[in-house]
Amino acid sequence: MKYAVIVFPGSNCDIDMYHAIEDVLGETVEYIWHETTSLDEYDAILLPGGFSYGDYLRSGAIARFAPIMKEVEKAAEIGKPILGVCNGFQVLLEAGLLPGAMKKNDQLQFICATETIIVENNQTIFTSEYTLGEEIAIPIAHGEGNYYCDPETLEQLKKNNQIVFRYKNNPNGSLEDIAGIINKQGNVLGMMPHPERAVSAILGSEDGKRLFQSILKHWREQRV
Amino acid sequence: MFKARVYVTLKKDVLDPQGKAVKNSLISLGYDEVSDLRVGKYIEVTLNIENKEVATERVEEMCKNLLANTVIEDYQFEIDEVQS
Amino acid sequence: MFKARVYVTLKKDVLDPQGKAVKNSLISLGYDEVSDLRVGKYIEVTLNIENKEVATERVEEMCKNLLANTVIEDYQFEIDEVQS
Amino acid sequence: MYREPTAEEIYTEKVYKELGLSDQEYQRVIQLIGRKPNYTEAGLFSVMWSEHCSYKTSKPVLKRFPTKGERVLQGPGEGAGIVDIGDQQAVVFKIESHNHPSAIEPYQGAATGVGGIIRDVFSMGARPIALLNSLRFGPLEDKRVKYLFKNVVAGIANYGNSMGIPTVGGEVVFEEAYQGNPLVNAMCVGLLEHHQIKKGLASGIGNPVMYVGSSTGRDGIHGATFASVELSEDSESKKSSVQVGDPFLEKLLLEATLELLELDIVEGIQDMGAAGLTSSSSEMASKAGNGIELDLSAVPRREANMTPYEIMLSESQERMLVVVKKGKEAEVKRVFDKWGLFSAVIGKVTDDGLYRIIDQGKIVAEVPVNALVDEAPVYQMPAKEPEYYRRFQQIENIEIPDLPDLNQVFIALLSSPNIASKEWVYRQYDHMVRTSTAVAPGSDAAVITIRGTKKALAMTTDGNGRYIYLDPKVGGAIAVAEAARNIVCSGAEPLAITDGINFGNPEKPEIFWQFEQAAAGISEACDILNTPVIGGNVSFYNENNGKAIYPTPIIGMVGLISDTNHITTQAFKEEDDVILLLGDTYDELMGSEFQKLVIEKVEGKPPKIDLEQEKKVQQATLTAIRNGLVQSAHDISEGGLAIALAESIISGKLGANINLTGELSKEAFLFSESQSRVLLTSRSKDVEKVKKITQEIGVSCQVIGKVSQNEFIVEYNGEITIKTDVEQMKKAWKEAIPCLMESC
Ligand SMILES: Nc1ncnc2c1ncn2[C@@H]1O[C@H](COP(=O)(O)OP(=O)(O)O)[C@@H](O)[C@H]1O
Ligand SMILES: [Mg+2]
Repeated sequence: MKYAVIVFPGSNCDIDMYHAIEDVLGETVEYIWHETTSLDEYDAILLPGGFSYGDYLRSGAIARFAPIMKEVEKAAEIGKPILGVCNGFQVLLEAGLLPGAMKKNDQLQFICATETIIVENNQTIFTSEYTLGEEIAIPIAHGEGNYYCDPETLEQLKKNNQIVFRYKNNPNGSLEDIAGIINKQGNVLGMMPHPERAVSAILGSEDGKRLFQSILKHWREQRV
Repeated sequence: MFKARVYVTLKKDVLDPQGKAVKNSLISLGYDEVSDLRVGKYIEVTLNIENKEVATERVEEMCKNLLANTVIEDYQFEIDEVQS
Repeated sequence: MFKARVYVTLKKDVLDPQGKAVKNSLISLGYDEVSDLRVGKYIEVTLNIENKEVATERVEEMCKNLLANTVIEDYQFEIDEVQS
Repeated sequence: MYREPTAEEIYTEKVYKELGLSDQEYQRVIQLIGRKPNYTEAGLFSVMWSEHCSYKTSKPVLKRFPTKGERVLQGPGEGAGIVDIGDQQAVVFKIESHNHPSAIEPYQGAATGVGGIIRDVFSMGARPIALLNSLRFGPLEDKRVKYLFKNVVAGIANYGNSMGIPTVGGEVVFEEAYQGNPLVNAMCVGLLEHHQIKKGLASGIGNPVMYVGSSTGRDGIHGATFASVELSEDSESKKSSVQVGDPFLEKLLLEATLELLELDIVEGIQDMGAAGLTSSSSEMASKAGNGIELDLSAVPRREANMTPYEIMLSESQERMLVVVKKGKEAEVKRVFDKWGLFSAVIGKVTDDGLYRIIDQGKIVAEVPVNALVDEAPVYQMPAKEPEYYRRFQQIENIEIPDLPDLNQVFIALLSSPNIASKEWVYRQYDHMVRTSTAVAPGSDAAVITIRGTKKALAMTTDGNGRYIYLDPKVGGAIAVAEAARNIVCSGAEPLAITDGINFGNPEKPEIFWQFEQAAAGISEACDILNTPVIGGNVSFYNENNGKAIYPTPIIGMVGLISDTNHITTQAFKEEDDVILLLGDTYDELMGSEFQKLVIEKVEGKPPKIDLEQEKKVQQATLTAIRNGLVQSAHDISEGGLAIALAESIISGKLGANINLTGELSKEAFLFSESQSRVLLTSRSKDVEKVKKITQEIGVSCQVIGKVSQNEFIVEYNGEITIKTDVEQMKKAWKEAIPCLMESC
């Protein structure tokens, strides 16, 4: 399976994402510069964390206009797995590939800590290796992770089982403790916690591994 | 040349964490009279355009596309001619 | 009740990285006409005060003490009576 | 429009004084260049001869530091020092202060301090892998202090977080002495392969000099001079000195620079830090023994009508100067274009030894390079033992008031801001990005693994201004010893240090004495502990309205862990593990947190230090760790044994039962800050083995108790002196700083 890690100017978890794929899955992974104009070769697209374009104005606001985003949209449409983590999630929101928006954390501070995340939906291509309601330890590191959407959207999210992860102890004021959501089609996941930072015991947690393994498993099953 | 003064604010029904924090610190500094406070963005854009209507249209577009995220924010602007 | 609209901007000679990034982004989106762009803060304060002069004085103080960082920022405001 | 004074006016109206040059220095300039300098030239000399750039008062003392060692690949004198760590890899690190800018504008001051030290590290060719910082403020109850603290931390956080470099450690101290003059020191650690090492050399006659990065504005003009005077009421009016950082741009500059260095076309590179274009270009020329010619018309700028003086002295951030092989200019441009950054040929290397500035076709400055860089005056300042020191040396002990409830004292100590958890701070730092952080903030030293190897690096900053104030020589030695102890407790072998020297006005003999003494203490400790000084920074004039800060040299140390299996933290690991105390405890409460809390005074003598003994304790600790006999290790420092135990308990989410008899008073037993002590825990089966190691090395080792579930009980000479529930301890320790900040 071939993974693309999108690199925007200011991305900084691109390396971590790359190594997570390489170390956990041993699959092919490549960095893709934001000016690239095709993603046809890749089976899954990963939007890493960081501060794309300095996160100036709003996180992800400028990055969503990068040339590569047209390709990401295309890939989303044809059903390729797309994972946006942290800044990647913010870009997906700004691009309208996922509903809602991010506000500054309630405390108005950047927060870096390992949080307990509850798996709310294990029927997705990203979470099949978890059990429903499982509590996993995944780090967060963001200043604008306070998820917001209007009441109708929230209704929809719930109805379609699109809320994939929630915080056990809401660290940032997110609406309904939301930590990660998926699109209706089920192939675009955005999450603030960093699974790529939880892939080995020496880093303090291995709970992020299974997210990547789920993607690979799905891909293999599809090809049988 | 025109200069647009753009104000971007969170929509009314969206809680404003920054506004709340600033309001609280003002109150703790003794400004009890503050009954409401909202924090938004103020953007000054200078445009190399000669025609006011065109300038207005362009700023409107910029707001929709980039300057405001209309999922949670509202925007307003004023536009005036300036000397280059 | 009065409502003050406060604009806080970086002083002229202070670098505005945010403004620069937004300007570059607008230009690359095809808005070549943007010749300058600065990003500041916009704050709406509602005050439970009946007298305009007092309200003005208080807002002036708030700006100096908290709303603006006068080492690098300038501020301006307008103040109007509103219905409570 | 403003008209620059002429050379004659500079002379008759003593304009040079406003620029920071003394009468003598001005005369010396005339002698060196054979005429009166024009305004631009006077500006060049004033910044290059400022203390910040020339080290004119500190040089004679700094020369005495031990700077050599088998592993040292680059000592002081470059952007950062470099130490070999085997396998053709090396670690690069340096510390730098940004005190005065942070006092004026804490957010930007701290942010640009971080930006500057990162550039120092990647200008050596290294990939920055970690950041640390060492902060000093007045008491946290003060409103202005809260403002400074909050914004300094936010500024550091934002810059490091945006860059994607984890901020993994540091220290924060609150003390009256820093009320008007906070200290903000930032340290950066980088990693490279030997062949990637780059230096700041303008070599190769005729080679182009290129400017890369951000554009030049009027910000921070004369920052280097500003850093070389005392803060006063009047400092607020020097507001134009504030520089604004753009971490996004620096991230691009980092990536572009490392990409450029891969191409092997760069002869030399240096960051434009203090005194911007002037210092980088003249130092690069001086180090290579060449001349340099710059044409300012090509300098990318942000503002119109800038004069040569302004361009040369601007301290706009995120800029670098590169000398490349002739003919390779286009390759440089290609790389920087890709990252959306400026690059421009602004001059060339010459063979005439002159520093020549051209603007609009005219020569606007022309002086010998070495006059500017190497001929700065050096002052041997007078030193005088301060009166307070003599008085303090007479004090033999502190008078302890009757304290019926030591439990209460203990809890109060835990919640005093200097000891309380600093989580409020490091929660705001992304300390995990780059996924190499094996030990995050909250233990003795942070540990960063090195991808693809079994190695890891431990790093820390330490410096107790109180001890150094009481006795600068002893305090200086303790700073190094404590840093090394923190490194060793993490399972690492100390490699080298970088020193951040923060003192008052060195023209005052008492201050200069403090500096000399502290440096002597540092030197001695570095010698004995085999940790050479590979670089550092001097910040003098840390005074507010005539009152100096505590003398505060900060030691930044890096150690090498040969096998990640040896990584050790302070957290207790398992119930029933045996708690061992290495080293001896004396009645040493002077200068302690206990003294400050209970007697509200700082006086007397600091704890003593026997460096040979220190070395043995460290050797014993490291040997035990490397033999796999240690579950947790923690150095005993501020707050003494009771606090060290509490920290291990809280981080391990366990408890402890301590039971001991001894000669000391119970206060001294619990809170003495005696040096050269380490707290270890081992599985009971390993205790004898640890004892054997300590015996062979000649270090005392006492079993003092056991790890338990959720209570902390200390029984001393048959009396229960401390008994608390761990939750209560944790609450006091964790909530103290957030509470002060949110005034709850
Ligand atoms: N300014 C800071 N930035 C990052 N980490 C910090 C800071 N201040 C303290 N810490 C972390 O908190 C922990 C405790 O600090 P400290 O009490 O100074 O440790 P020690 O006495 O062992 O040097 C350490 O891990 C340290 O790195
Ligand atoms: Mg320690």
